Amino acid sequence: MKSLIERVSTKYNLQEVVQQRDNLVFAYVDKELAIDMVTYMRDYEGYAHFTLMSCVDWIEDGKFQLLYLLNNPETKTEFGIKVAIDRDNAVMQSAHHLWEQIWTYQRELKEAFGIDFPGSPRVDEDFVVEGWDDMPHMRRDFDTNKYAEETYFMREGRKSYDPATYMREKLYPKQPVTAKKNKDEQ
Amino acid sequence: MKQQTRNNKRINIITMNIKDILTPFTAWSKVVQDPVTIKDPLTREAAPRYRGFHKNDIDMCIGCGTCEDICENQAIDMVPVEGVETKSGDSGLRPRIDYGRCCWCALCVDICTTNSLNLTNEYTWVDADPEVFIYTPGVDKKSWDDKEDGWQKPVPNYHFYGQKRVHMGELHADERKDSFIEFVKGYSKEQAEMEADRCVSCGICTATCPAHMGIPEYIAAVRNDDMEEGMRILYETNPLPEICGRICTHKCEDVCSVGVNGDALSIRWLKRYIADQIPADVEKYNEILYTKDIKKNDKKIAVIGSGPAGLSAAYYLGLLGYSVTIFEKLPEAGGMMRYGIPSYRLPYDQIDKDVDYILSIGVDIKYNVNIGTDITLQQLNDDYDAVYAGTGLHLGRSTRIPGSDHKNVYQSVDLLRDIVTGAPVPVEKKIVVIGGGNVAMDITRSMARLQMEKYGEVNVIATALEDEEHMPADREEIVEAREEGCDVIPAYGPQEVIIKDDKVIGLKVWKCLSIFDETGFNPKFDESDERIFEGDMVIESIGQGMDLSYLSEDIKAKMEFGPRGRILVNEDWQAKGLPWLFIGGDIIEGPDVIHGIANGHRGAMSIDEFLNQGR
Amino acid sequence: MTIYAQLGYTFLGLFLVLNWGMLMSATFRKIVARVAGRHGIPIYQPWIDLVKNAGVRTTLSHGTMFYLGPVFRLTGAVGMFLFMPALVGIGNEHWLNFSFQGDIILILYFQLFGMLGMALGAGEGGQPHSAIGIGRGLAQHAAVELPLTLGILSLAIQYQTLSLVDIANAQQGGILNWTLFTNPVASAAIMLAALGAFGHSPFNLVKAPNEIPIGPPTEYHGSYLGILMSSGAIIHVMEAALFMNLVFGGATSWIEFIIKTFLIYFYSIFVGVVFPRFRIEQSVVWFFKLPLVLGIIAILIYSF
Amino acid sequence: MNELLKKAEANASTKEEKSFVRPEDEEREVIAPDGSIIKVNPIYDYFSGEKPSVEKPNKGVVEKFLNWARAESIWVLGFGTGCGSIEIPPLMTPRFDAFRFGVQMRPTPRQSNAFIISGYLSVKTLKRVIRSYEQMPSPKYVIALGSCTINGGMYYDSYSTINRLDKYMPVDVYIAGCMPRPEALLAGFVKLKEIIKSGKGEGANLYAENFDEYKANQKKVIKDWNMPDYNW
Amino acid sequence: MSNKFFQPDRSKYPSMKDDGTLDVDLSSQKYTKIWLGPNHPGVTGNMAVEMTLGGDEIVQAKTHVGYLHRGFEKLIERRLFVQGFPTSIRMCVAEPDTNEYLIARSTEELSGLTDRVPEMAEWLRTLALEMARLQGLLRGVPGQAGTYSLGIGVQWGVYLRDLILDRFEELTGARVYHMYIIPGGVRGLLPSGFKRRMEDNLTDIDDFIVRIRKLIFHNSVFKSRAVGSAVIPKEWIDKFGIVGTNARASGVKRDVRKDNPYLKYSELDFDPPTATDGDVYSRTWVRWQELVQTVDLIRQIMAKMPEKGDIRGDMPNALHWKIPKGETYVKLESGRGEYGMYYVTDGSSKPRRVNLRGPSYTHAIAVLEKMLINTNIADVHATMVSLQTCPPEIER
Repeated sequence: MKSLIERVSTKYNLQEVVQQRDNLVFAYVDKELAIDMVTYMRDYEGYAHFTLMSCVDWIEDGKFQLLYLLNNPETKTEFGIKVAIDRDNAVMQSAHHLWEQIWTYQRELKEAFGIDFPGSPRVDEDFVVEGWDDMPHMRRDFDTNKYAEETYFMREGRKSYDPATYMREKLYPKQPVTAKKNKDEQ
Repeated sequence: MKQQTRNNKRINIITMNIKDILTPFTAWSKVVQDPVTIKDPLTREAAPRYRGFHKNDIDMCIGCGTCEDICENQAIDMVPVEGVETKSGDSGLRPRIDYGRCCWCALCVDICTTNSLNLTNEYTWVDADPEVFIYTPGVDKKSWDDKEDGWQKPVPNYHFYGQKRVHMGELHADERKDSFIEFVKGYSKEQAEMEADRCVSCGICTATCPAHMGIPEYIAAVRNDDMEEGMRILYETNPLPEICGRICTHKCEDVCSVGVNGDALSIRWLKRYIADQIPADVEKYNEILYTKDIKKNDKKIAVIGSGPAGLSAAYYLGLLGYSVTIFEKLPEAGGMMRYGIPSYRLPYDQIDKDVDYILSIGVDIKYNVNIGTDITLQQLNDDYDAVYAGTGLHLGRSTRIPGSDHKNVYQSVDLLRDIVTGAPVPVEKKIVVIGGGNVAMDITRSMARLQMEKYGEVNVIATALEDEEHMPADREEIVEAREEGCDVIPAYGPQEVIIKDDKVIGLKVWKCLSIFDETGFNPKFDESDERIFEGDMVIESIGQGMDLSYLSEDIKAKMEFGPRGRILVNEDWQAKGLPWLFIGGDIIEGPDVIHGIANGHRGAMSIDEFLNQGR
Repeated sequence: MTIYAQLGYTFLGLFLVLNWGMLMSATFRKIVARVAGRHGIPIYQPWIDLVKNAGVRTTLSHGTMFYLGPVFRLTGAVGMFLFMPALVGIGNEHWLNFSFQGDIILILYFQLFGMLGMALGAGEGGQPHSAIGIGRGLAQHAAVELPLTLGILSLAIQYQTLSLVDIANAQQGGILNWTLFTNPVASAAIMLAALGAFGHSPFNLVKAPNEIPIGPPTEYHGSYLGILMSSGAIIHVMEAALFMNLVFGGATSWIEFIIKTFLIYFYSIFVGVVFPRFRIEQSVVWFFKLPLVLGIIAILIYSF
Repeated sequence: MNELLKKAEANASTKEEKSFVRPEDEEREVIAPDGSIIKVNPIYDYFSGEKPSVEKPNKGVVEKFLNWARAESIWVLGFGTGCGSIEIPPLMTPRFDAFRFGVQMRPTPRQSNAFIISGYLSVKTLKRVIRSYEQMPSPKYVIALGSCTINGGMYYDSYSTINRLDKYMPVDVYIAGCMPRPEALLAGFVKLKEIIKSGKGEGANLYAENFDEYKANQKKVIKDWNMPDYNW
Repeated sequence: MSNKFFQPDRSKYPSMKDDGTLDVDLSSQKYTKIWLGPNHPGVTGNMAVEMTLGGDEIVQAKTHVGYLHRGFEKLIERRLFVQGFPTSIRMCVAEPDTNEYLIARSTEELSGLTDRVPEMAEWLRTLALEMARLQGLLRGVPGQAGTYSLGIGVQWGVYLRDLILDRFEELTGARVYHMYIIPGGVRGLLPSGFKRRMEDNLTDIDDFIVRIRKLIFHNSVFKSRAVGSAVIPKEWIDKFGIVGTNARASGVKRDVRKDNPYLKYSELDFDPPTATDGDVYSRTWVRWQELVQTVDLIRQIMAKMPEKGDIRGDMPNALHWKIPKGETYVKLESGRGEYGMYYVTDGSSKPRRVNLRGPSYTHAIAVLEKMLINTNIADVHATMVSLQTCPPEIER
């Protein structure tokens, strides 16, 4: 594993290489080199089994983190190739030609995160939701609770009391708060 | 069977043979077997551990709402129910469960602090009306309320929060019993975070705390390692965190919901931890607490006494912009905290740390001023807009048993004060202490230390009317006293100080059977069980009285007094009859630092209200 | 016997056959349930289902033929009964219904008639699943018909008649007179074809709920379905009666009728429970193999 | 609505062909429970092709007898809408053997009279469920399984699942549990039988009577009303 | 059974273009389109296959999922680490415990508390996972014959599965959604008498195993349907990312339990069965062997596991558990194949991203769509079941 990391690191200028377990490595690669590296890993390093393509929304950094998780059936190791792509202009080169199932992942990511993969088959078709007109539902800034409350009907007649607040109202309604007041003023 | 798997022999499937036509018919052999169907599935009992419908023992439940917090489906509401009163240690709320949300994961049962919430193994509830599926277990009667079987908290060693309190480092008894150095070491960061992690953030304690401190909030600050925020939360209700963090009577810990089935959270130590993390630097304090420049108003307040009540009142009045002057009889601030509590429990520099900050926000203090003699109360009334009196209980109370007027019979408050001021303290070889309260333990352990210094051995007997369980002193005080070599003998009532040749030689005690009856305080003794505790001096520590000498007669005449000389105040802590005089602290609530602080805070607010009435 | 008396007997017979058919199907569902290890439906369930279906309020139609489909099916069933001798032998003349010379051809025609009617009706329903089912059903029927007809032809040559009554009567007088023993090859062809005619597994792709829900009756509901159910019950008994008359010596009393039809029907269940179903082209091929060959041999034996 | 329909609509509105539409099929506005106004276009929106009509029950003994038969012959549509459907196989197999209770599965909605909503319904499934429900002949009954149908259950905050089933179709029986055991389901059938026998199982007529309200609710959540060319 | 006579020349059938569209002109009236599902008794779970038919044969198939979409991954992002596991178990109802294990293990690994999970809990987790596999196989193996309408085996199998569910109920407190494997350990010890009752059930299952072999694998009609049907060639395995029994039936021995042993699998004696043909029959046969093996494994586990022990290690307070930033991918071998979870934390008390990788994701879409082309519609259901598609794990 170590020699592999060294070999690939220099070749593809990997950043933030994290060896999570003996058989699992995650590393960032530049967006331009990603598909190249995935191909290289498949063809020359024996990472022939494509396990997973996923995405994490790092909304604070304005980035989507794409993950290509490859598996080497011989050495029984996994290599997670991560790519940071811009959140505002989320386009990524399609990899559907490498494995037969990747277009499904790309179709899902298009729907769930709004990342476009030009050229990927059926990428614009609905995948799991139908007639979705809100922002892509897996983005962090999509508030599912709010959406559900606005869209669906909740059963009425529920009200909860916070024990501490309730006891305050019941037992010592005149509790003074000075420091808070002071803090607010400043 | 196994062999077949191992060999992985592939049966020949291509040739279609007669066997392949005939073997399937073996299935027909089943036709002669009895059906395996459950005869009456509608009454079938589920497994003993099955997670069925909820039941709740509402008497055991304290309404902490932890179940609501852990529920990932927001299925649980805490609602008030009839017949359950809101009181200290019980929010009066009970969980109401929405079966339109519940997923029967039983996390609520697993985290339930009192083990009152359980699941039965009843599972059938069918109704045409969807509205009925919201119910309060234990209150709304259900057919499964009496079922025994069902999901209970798993055993062994399955907890959602730590059951064991993080051990507080202390000096060993041998190390500490000969010195007045603080023996409780305080938590380290890891320990504090671990202890804070046990909190379930229910907030039951807040109501019980006399000062209503935001306990879950500051514990959360410990968890998040945000000491400055923690400090701000502390100072919202308590301007003496260092002191309280050490000697608070922590009534909160008695009602801690974590403590119902485990060790209560060490709320006090966590408070101390927060305060300890901020260095003794008033600048820093002012910065953290945003008290650098407080807008002053033109009103002046006098505060009598710099005990917890007085300091607290002064601080909060100061925050509101009043010019506050504290008048202190003794040479240093702190009152009973400094002069009544031995420094192995509360070091003086910690008192100074809190006091210095309070003074730094613009509170003035005048030492060695004795109201009544140096300046009269009436004068204060004339010079100031209002007066706050937190004068405390500085007089010892006597048992008035035969021989108690002997010169070798002392009052604990006097001795404790002498120890602090450096006045000579008589230390005999054998000492008997009467009393089972915290002060009694303080004097017991202080005397033990002095004995250790003087004689190299400890020989103190502390005796109390109450039996072991009911002794008013904190449990750990008694334990620590014993560790240090003191003899704590509960359930004996003093009858006579035995005097021989004008010297005290011991204390005669009878076994105490009961203390209270329907008429009130009226102890019953077993005279046959008589013991004599040998001692060269006897210290009485059965309670303190107030010194009201600063009240002149005409002022006293205007005020109202209750039974046993208690000053009566209204709900705003105004003395009845004297609207400008606000009274708080031990003289109202009895000896307790946190009550004093709460009184001071509320007194300050009342003064603010009183003075702003016209506006 | 007057025509009215005959009509009376025929209707009584029809009533008996209908109820027997429903009871039989319930019994078999219970037997199959027992193989599975359970109790199965209550024995009276088919009647309740029938009443329930009659009580369904919504009636949707997709056109005249949609109405007529179940009617055709029922006509087919009743037609089979009308020309099928229920009981044969001396003293049972009044249970011969309207059978006459050459009734086998008529019965085979009615068998197909019901199916065709169903096909037309279901086709009108516009359900592609129905259409697929019809295609499969007719294909399989054609495949079944061939060995069956050859077998019957062999019997016709053997007994020199196309009258079912005559064939059945010729088998009276001992078990060894049954065609089963006198003409085993033709019997084998007929009985193998019978598997297909009953439409149980492995030849039930027509109504396979797993592959297409659920073939021709997909769109039928309520009273239509009730009619289909009752005609199904009659048809099952009649098919069994046909094979009984052809191969197993007919019946001389209702008890015998019941026992024999039951056993013949049971035979198809017995196979069906333990075998999965063929794909349609597999089942066609299957009928074109062994049963067809047997049918041809049976013809050849009696032709020369 | 797909592009073609939109185009067709646009064309239709330019010409005066709209007058050919039957009055009850004309586009109209209905008021949703939350006060908002929703446009309903029956031709595109009502899956069953037309508005269902109330079908009055018979009177007296006849209806009682029919109700008894309906209660003893519950044909359930084999549409596993959610996780609860995993408990249907045990129900129909040796252990619980619901056949004893007159319960049978039917593969097509046309032949079923009971619909088991086995838990949560995603909006995508809801659309199919409504269509199936509308295809079922009256009288029809709905059994709702588990928390999800009552008030959203585990998925109360999911953007994809509805919370209250009774807003979208009439429900006869609710069974508490997540998921309910087969025994509870059998108890549900027993309860349903009681309801049917007492003549209260008139969900189909309820649906027809309050059709506009139900449609408005359905329309609120189902954005894409274009139905693929399903045929079942 | 050779049907060469009925095998038409398929070279002129339309094929899929690169962009996924079909070279089929539907308006030419030569093709019909029918849907299999979602309301369909033959569909596994609730999904749909849109089929374009040329006669009785499929020229194009499209899998439609999302009918069971609940947005789990979004929901778990809103839940505390402990709250996640009741939600996660509902991701796939066929073998629910696998989800729990993944989420528990990911949480433990990222918070660095893996060592605190007690030995006993590890054994119990292994037992729960194997029981889950067993109950899945008891449905799955006869279920394959059930797709060809051989219902008897299914009835037996579901009954026996119910017995295993009874054991689950005893052990975990629930029939299907066990919510047993919690981050930090498990939620209960074996009740007394459990092993004996389990052994009784296993004996019944032994009998069932023999019966089902006679009923299915020595059944001429089953063979004629299953042999040579829906073949996965060996070269597809990597190309499509096929795992589990589907890969093993094609002769590629991949089993996470052996390749990357987790829990107690390294202490158990087993060898994943394989076959070579990759058709429906081989897959069913491999699964049958796995059934035998699982029964054996459960016996081994019960013999080797300690009698007593802690069930859960000391974990941070469930209400305030925070996990530092990190990511991991944890996998296990479910009955359907490699089942993994990509888990990202960001230092807060809730996970940042949870992505479940179910084998059906590949099997039910890419593989199924490819495989269905040129099959008879009668075989669609069997193909689907033989790939063990489980729609909830596709759409989550």
